[in-house]
Amino acid sequence: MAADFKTAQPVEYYRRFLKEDVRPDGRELGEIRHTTLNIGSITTAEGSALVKLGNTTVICGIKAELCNPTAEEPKKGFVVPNVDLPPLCSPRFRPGPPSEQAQVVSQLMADIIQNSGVVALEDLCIVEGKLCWVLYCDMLCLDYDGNVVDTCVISLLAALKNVLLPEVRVSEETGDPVTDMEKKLPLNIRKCPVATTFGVFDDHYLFTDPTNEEECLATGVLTIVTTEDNKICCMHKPGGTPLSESRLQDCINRALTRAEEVRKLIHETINSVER
Amino acid sequence: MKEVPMSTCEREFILSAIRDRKRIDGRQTYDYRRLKVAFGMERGCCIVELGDTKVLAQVSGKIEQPKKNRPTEGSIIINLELSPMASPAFEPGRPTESGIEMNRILERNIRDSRAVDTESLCIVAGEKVWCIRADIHVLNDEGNIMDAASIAAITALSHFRRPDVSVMGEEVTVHSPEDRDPVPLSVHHMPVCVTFAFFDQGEFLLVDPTRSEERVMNGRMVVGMNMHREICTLMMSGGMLLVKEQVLRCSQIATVKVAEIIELIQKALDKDAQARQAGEKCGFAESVPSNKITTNKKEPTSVDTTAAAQHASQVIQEAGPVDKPVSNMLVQAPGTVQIGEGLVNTWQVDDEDMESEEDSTKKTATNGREAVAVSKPTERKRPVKTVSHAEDSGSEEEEKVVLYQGDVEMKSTEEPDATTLKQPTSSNSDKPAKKKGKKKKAAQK
Amino acid sequence: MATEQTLRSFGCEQNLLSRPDGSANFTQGDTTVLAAVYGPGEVKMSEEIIDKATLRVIFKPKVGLPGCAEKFQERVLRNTCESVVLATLHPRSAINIILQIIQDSGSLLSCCVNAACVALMDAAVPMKCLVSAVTCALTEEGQIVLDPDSKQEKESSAVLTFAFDSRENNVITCSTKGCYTPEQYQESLSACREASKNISSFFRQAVEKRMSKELKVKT
Amino acid sequence: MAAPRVCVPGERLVSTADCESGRGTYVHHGYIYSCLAGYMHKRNLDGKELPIVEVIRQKEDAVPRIGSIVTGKVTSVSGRMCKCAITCVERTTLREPFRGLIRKEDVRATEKDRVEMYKCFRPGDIVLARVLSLGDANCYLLSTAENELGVVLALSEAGAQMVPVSWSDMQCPKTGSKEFRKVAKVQLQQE
Amino acid sequence: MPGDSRRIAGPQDSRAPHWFGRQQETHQEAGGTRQDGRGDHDLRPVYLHTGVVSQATGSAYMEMGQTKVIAAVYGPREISRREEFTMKGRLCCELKFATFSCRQRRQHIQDNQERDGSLIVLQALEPAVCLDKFPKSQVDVYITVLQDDGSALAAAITCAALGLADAGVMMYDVVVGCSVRQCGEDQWLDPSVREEFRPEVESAGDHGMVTVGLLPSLNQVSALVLDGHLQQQTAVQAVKTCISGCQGIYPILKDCLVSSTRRNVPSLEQKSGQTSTDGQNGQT
Repeated sequence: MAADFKTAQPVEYYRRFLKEDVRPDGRELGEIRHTTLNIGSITTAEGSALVKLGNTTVICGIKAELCNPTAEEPKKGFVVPNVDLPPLCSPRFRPGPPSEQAQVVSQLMADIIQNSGVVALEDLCIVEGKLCWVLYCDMLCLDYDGNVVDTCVISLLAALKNVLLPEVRVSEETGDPVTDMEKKLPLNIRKCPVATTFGVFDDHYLFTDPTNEEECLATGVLTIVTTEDNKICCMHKPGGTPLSESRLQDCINRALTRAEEVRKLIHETINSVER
Repeated sequence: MKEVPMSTCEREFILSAIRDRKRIDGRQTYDYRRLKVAFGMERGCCIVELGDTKVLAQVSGKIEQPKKNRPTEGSIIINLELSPMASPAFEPGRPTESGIEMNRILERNIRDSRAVDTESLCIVAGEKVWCIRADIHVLNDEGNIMDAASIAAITALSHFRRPDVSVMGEEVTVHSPEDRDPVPLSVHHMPVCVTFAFFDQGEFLLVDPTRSEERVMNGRMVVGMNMHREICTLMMSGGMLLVKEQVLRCSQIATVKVAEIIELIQKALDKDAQARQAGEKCGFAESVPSNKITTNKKEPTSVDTTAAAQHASQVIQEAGPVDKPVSNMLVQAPGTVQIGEGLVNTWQVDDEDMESEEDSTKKTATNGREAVAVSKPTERKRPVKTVSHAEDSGSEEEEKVVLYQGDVEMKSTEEPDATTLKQPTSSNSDKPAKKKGKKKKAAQK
Repeated sequence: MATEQTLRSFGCEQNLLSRPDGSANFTQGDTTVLAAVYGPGEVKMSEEIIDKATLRVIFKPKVGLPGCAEKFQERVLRNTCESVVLATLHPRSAINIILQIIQDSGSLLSCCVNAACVALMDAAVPMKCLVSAVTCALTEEGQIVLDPDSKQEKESSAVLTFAFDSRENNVITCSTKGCYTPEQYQESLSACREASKNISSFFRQAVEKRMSKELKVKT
Repeated sequence: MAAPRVCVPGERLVSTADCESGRGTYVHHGYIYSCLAGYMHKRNLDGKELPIVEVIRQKEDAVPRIGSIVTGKVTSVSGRMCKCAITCVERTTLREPFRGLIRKEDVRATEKDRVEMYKCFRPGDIVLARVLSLGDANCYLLSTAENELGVVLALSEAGAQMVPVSWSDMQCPKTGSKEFRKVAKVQLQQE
Repeated sequence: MPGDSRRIAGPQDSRAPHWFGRQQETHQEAGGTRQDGRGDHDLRPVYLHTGVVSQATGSAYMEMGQTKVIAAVYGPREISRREEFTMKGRLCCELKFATFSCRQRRQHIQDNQERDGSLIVLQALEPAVCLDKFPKSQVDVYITVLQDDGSALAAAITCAALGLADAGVMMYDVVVGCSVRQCGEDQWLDPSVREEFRPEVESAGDHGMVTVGLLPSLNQVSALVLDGHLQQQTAVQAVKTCISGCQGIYPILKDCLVSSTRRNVPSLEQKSGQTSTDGQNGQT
């Protein structure tokens, strides 16, 4: 009958738990699900990372290709992030063109990359006005159990740190680029943005890292992205419950802490490969 | 959302009125509604009002590669947007039949009649040319979008100025407006559409039909014409038969109307030019009338932000310092690391400021805390923790096997081990179930 | 550091389109946004929600076709409106809000929110409270510039937009570009809150002016 | 008890000579095969000389079958019928709802002609119903024409959960106002 | 992608770096031992796991060497598109290659390989599923190839079947897929991507790829694809090899299923109680 109660009155169901300061999955309000990171497992990609945040799973593969820069910005390369939420990852997505959700998250990723300056587009330029790199960062969600934004950001950052680009020279005689697939160079990662998402329930309870159910029931969500120099590079609160500045400040502090932790995780992971 | 269907009696009324040479808005058969052309702040931006019908046009240009077959010609794109703003019947996304048709007419009328010289848009043959794009948004549909759109399009095109470009050998430099004055497009002639609505199998005709007239008409004819009485487009739709006299009559009327309209456009353009010469402020923001009851204006106001700084610091003070992470790394395999739950603490801080904030939540907040106080014997939390740890070892298992590179032997050894890993999840899930059983009873009480 | 900040002149015109149920034209300096509201009206079967109205925001750029960026804005604006509109009063119906950019000279998002709010009022859609938005820019020196124009935005290191509810002046929506410290965030937040009060008072004036005739009729 | 046998789809279990095929199994060339990955389970049904062999698993695919009891949430009510989203079949909760439909004549067993839909269901109510037939392409036909079937959970205008006071109406604990429903007689057999 | 306003667009055209690299296409040359040192008829190490997608009814993950495939099963759910009443259920398959799954970046939009891949998987699975058990509803199988290191199609078939079994969709039997690459005299079981490589100008003689879907315990072939040109007896030989390969994979799949079933052990009493009630309902 428990299941029935849940399906019949999900909101009431959650209220009961939150009154007790605990969530149906046994977490406390401020508790974040286990974060597992795995890098470099897709050998066909220049860089790859798989992140598991509780059940939510996102795999990010980065393919690097060569192209000509635009006339307006001859010194800049491209970073093209796309988040794919296929029907595989949740019953709420149907086959066909990207859902609104996918488009929104993709755009958020693009903004985060731009605002944080995680990669300087100038670094991707090889020959001014002639040749530059384009990094296709495709984040593929394999299991959609909420808080896909945080998961995507971690996977993106880890994958970028994992990228190795072949050395490119431009041959004098032909002027065509020649790549040396043997010599691989890492990418210069300037900033480490990490996102933390909060949910508001019943216009009162604030909790971190919402699951899919929680996202559906939440009366508002808030995503804060911070960099290692304790700066905020994206504060995204699309509508929902109005929040006072003190609560926002509290969220910011938690976000900073979380970001610290995740950066450690990524660092740790990269070392574990090298050693 | 759907259009409200038209009642039969209204339809009959309009028709009968037309039969005895009357129009419901009191116009004569060949009268146009009041035509107004206003220009925006940017170049190539204008709003055309034809009675209540309202259309916004914006011309923009960017440098692109020319088409292979026309290496020395720039391109002109005309895009008519039947915005959902104009009518509930218009859906966003893919254009409708009529939308495409009208877009075609516009293209024929302006692009195919070579109203704008495309050769002059060439910068470097075969490499760089200007691509001029005219976006026309219908803002309010009260009938005869066609004419309004065509007027807006040509007006915007002749109002537009593109940045000047100079070519030094390989180098192509695009000059900023401060650097060099932008240059206008070379507009050869100004074709404008005039729409005729026909009733009773073409027996009666009207110029510039309103929406209600459009809904009862059984056919329309669009005549695109310029000053020199050259017909640029002629489009008949509605599947009615016309006697050729009618067609001739229409073209005659068109010549007169076109002359009027173009004169008006010219006036407007000149007026705007003078205004810009005199350096007056222009743009729609200025053209908002302040005398109307529906409008309201406020002059620049100053805001005192002295308090901001200290208030901010005060807030941050209250929030207290950022606590350091208590993370426990679990290196599972080269390339796979995992951390457990990060911030383990409840939301005391909030409860504090909840109280300070509003009394309504105060009660819940406080007794929420009491609840915490009583219902937080550590052993209640413990199982959750242990469980979740067990579980993460599980998920870790999964992880490692899922994506640890190659080396399948170890995976297979993992396999039987992996059987343990689902147990915790199940126990985890039925834990709340028990809880809720209790709750359920509570509910029944 | 200057403590006096100026908001550009702003104005609005209500009910300027004949077709929509409500429409408004909001200008901040030269930035102009035209908003139209249809509904509550018939809703598509696929979008029907059984216990409240389906809110839809369509964000139309002036040039080119809408892409991901527009979808993103639409989501932000929709959620913002959802949190003030009393959608539960019109179950199984659709409320469409269309926003057309007429002129972008900075502080576009806040102008969109304000335009939408006025248009909703004009369409007599029931609302919990009003929502008023303010944009501010942070210069390289950390100076706050309220209601920046496009030039100031370009030169700034960060641009923050806040939308506040008119009851407790809490933050409904927050959208930012660029990097900044928490201190700067809080500072701009309280500065924008100050400014937002002017806007909501402006809303009130507009309504009072609009209703003035009707009042006379009543009394 | 001994650890029951685990079997996978296509696994041959027993011959039809010593068992009858039950759920999760099929017969092929005189043998009973499993068509699920699960536990083999033999049951002696009284009045049958042969035991029934079934394959049982935790996750089962639940589709409404004729006669099965389903839980649904009312989505819309019209004069002639009431549409609802089926959320549970028997005890298994569905991941995605099926569409169901209760016609006016299937609401209750007695005085069918006097039924007024609006006095029986409101959108948002949770109802127990029995599947009459698979219905047409998009809806299952449901019936509440039993005492145990009908509205089990409803919210009042005030938003409070109402308590049943008779077979035909429920009362709001907050305001005390009564509302008409086709109330189900809830049997208290919860484990 | 031009014209795709629903994704963040990159530059008009771009080329993969290896395209400029000195062409050292290291593909398996005829004769000679295989790169990973297997015998011609050896399988690569296989790893299978179920229940990887929490949101799905059932799911499975498979690795064959470096080839990584994930499959999720949803349903039985309502038939999405309105159609006439059917007493039989419907099975839908969608095979997708991740954009980063191959050496050459793939596009987001479904291409032909994916389209007929989906069709083949569907044909392989359909005979195995008891469609009559879920009237007028459909089961969706979504398969994504995360990395293609050869015989991805075969892996997709196996993985999908495992997913179906994990979802508890009634099946007459599981399905196992396996491929063989015939290159001249050599016949490679479970080829890697290098071995799948075919030069533009093919030398005379046999050249081709055979993929088989097998219902192992009923020992029936449900799908058979052959591209290239093989002589009749070679073809038959190749199919035989495939079948033996399938039989080689089957026990692993079985073990995986058994262990996953053990993992979520149902409390039998309660279960049987329920089933009995169900049974009665069935009769009424």
